[in-house]
Amino acid sequence: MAKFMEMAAAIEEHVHDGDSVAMEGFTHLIPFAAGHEVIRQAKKRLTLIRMTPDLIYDQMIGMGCAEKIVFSWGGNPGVGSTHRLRDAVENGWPNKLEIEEHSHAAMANAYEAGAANLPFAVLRGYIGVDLPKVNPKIKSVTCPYTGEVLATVPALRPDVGIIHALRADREGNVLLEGIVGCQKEAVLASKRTIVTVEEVVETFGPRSPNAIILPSWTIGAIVVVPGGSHPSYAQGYYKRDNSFYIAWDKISRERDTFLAWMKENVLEKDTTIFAEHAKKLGLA
Amino acid sequence: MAKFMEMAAAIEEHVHDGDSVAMEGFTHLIPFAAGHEVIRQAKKRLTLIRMTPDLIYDQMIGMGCAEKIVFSWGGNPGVGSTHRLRDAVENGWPNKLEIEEHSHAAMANAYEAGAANLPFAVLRGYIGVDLPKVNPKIKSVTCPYTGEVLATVPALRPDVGIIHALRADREGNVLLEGIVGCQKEAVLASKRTIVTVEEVVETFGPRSPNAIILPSWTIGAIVVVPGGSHPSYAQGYYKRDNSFYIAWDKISRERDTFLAWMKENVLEKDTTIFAEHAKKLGLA
Amino acid sequence: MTQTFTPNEMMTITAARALRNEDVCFVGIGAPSAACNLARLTHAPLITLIYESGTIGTRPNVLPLSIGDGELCDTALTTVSVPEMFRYWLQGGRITVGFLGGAQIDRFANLNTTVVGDYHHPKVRLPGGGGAPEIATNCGEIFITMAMGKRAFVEKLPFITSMGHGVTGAERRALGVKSKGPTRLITDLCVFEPDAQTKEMTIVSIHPGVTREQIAENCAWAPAYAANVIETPPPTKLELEVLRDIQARTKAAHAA
Amino acid sequence: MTQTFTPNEMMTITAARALRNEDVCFVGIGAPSAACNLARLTHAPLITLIYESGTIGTRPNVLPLSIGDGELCDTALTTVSVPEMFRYWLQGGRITVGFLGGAQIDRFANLNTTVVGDYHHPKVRLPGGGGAPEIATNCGEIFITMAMGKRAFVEKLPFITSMGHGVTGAERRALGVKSKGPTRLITDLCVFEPDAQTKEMTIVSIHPGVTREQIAENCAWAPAYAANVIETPPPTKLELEVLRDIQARTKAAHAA
Repeated sequence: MAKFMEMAAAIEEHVHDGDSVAMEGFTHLIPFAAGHEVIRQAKKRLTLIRMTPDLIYDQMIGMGCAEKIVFSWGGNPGVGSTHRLRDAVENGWPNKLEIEEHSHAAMANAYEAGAANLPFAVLRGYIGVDLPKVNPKIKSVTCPYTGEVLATVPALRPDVGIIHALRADREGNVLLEGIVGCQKEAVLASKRTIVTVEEVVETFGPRSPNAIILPSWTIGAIVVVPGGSHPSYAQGYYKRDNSFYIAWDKISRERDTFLAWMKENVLEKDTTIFAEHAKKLGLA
Repeated sequence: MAKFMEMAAAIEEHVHDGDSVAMEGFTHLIPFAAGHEVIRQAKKRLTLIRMTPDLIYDQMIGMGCAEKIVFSWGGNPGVGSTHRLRDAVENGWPNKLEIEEHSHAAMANAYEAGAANLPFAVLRGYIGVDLPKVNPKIKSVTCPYTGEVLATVPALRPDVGIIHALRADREGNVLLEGIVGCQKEAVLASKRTIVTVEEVVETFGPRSPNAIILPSWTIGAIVVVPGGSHPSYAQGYYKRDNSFYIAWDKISRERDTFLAWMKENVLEKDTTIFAEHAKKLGLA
Repeated sequence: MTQTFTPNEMMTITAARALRNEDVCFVGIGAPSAACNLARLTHAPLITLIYESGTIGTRPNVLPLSIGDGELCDTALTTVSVPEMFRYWLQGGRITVGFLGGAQIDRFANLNTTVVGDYHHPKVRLPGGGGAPEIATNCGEIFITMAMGKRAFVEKLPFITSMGHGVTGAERRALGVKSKGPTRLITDLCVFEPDAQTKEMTIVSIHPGVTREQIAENCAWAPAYAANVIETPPPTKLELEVLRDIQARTKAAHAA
Repeated sequence: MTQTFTPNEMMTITAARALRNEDVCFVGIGAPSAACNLARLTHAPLITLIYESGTIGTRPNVLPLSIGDGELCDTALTTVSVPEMFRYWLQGGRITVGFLGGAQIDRFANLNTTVVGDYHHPKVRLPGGGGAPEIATNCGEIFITMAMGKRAFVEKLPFITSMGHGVTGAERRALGVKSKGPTRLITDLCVFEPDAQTKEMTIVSIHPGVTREQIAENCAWAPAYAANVIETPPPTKLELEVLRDIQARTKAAHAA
């Protein structure tokens, strides 16, 4: 059964130094508030798993939380580079960063296989490209019926899965909607889970019979954080802060400006600032 | 793009003697009206694919449409036997019936693999049981990472997929809701497709952003048949006719009573009777 | 106070008692469905019931006739596709108890629901396995409920549809299966549990008024008895009332 | 009537023209997104646009900054999960046109968006492949849009992120890939199509006012020309208006 917790306690209980952590959300519902708490608690040597590292892992990498990253597209979407990720890979700052790189299709299949309790995923992919030459985890199987050789990747089974969702009900069931990425799979594939939500409601009320709901008993901790995915967004609550994504390019380009921003906006703040962001970007 | 058609024309165009046909719907939304039209057109030598043959295939088998059945549970749910299926398997009446038998998990995975354009599916299944001894299609692969041996089944890629859905919009997009079984997978795995629907609406209107919708360009023909899944049901339109499922046991037990019922209720009727059934079982 | 009850009611009520609030239960149709919903309506209101049609956390007011009646979807927390149900939920290892029945069972609780006679030339063609082969290995443990009889409780199965403890009792471990398999077999006469060593299903409790002779007459092998066999506590007034109530509602609904 | 336009506008408009009403298009961010939506708002109103974030049949009023802006979901026919998008829709073989860009391209339209320099000790670490490796082989055909320049149009790629026609032009067939691969490369100066025999990308059309010298200066290899090279028709008034209009709306929306 999911336990309603405060952010600091949830991260303390579920995220340990050296863990593999998947903080998912495909552009939508990225769990920034949880990421900031991981930074404040100065977690170390994490293996950070995410299809798109996005700003959340750029920040965590720049603050020295990560020793390895598993990813499939590492840029600032529509803007350019994730400079802290680049600085770590190109120059080893603030520490050397090991990378395990996949395609989107392979990562998505690897989460899917993890959720399905399979040891590996099969895909028609990685054909004629160089990634298998530099990532020894990409292997193959032969179809027992047709003889076709298909690519495989190991299932993802993170120690901790963290997502942001729209709302929980009093029983701790959690509802997602909109661009749902591979969040459900990330939760179901992980050993421990934290879900941050915009709000708690008495019941979900009238809804599609096929609404995407994670039952309470699939979740470890629920943390209520209005605005918890800013500068990403929460469908029906507030918009993506595209201007911040654009601004991040300048903030993150140099180590000094990055560190100053993190000090002022993360280290010296707490989870409550997210509600303020959300208010500014709230839907009419 | 989906083409709106009359039932007779749709079956004539898309279902040919000797085809493999998947008419899916897991208890809910079973495409009975389409099945009856296949019987009226006296299609022959079909390979009938369905997780649960249910009454629809019991009727088609008894009327001599099938030469093979691919299935995972062949009974009258909650009632007992599908007598026509049994008579074909046990006594070869009205003709010999080849069977290819799977578990539900394997069939569901085989549709899923078909929809995903993979040649086979992998599952943790068929452990310690006798089905692999009598079904040579069940094979195995070895996980390239852990060495674990897992079961495989070939992907299902039917010639024709036929489902019943709730409604289509004017553009020919189709919406499903409720117990959706493996209908989406069956459509996406099939070479040609027919979807029967309860009604056509101008637009779907307000709905979950993740509503289960098959775009028009994934569908061959759409046929409007109110009540088209009776005695199965359509969520929000009419209820499952459980009393008919119970009555079928007696109707189908003997060849005579079966043939008399089929003559009166299928051969001498047309698609319009389904609307009458639905009216009787309609929701308040 | 004399409370009369049928063997079938005793079976369903005993099965219901084995379920707990914290269970996530994969429910089959028939006696399992009645037992699971009885548990939910009596001592285990928070139990999670899942039907293979995709309905998760369902709370039917009437017992479904089929595994996919609309009632199951109407009262569920959510409904997922069947491929998802078998991949993420069953194979995903999220089910604590799988509830099975069958046409035939052997002393190691292997089940047959496929054929009587030769598979290719069957004497009786049964419905087949459905979800059972994977329920049997992917759930934390398995409860089985079946009425006894010499044609049902057989020395050797003509076909193993789903594995219990295997043909010798050692197969689960040998095949690398980590789940427990059948931990309870609840019949209309008594309750079996696997012996800790041999895994043979062993009688641990006998229903009120039932004799060992009766059991012997309804079992094709000589069943083992535990050192301490107790009498199954009879149905309580509440259990009987709730069960009869839901069965009456069900009958009325399906006859409509 | 003199209509002025930038090379970038010419590129986007030319790319848009290649799209048809009946296409199902897997759209990347940037120039591909602008081209696809321009097509939708001009000559191909029925085109189906799919973004890898899961949005199917989307009709954004403003160009998204990211591949998953809310605008895409709000205006979509439906939105599926990312595993489903890659399994059922892309790998499922349902996409007619995949639209790619990249940091570097070679004469066989292989693309690099991974690294400049050695993979393990990169000079420049680029974002990586994302959806591209599987888009390149699973879509019916591929359109590529990129601005020319000697650092982008290179003799030899340091890393093949997604396959075009392979390093010799014969690899698709050799690897059993049945889709067509890059059939059109639309740049700010000209349009390439693969030679029917060699599969080398060959210039078939030059944008108005552009010279062969200019093209040579912006390509690290000596590009092949088709027997009949035409002049690309200049943007129409409508095309330019619609493009500028959506770009103005987009800029206003993202700056807010």
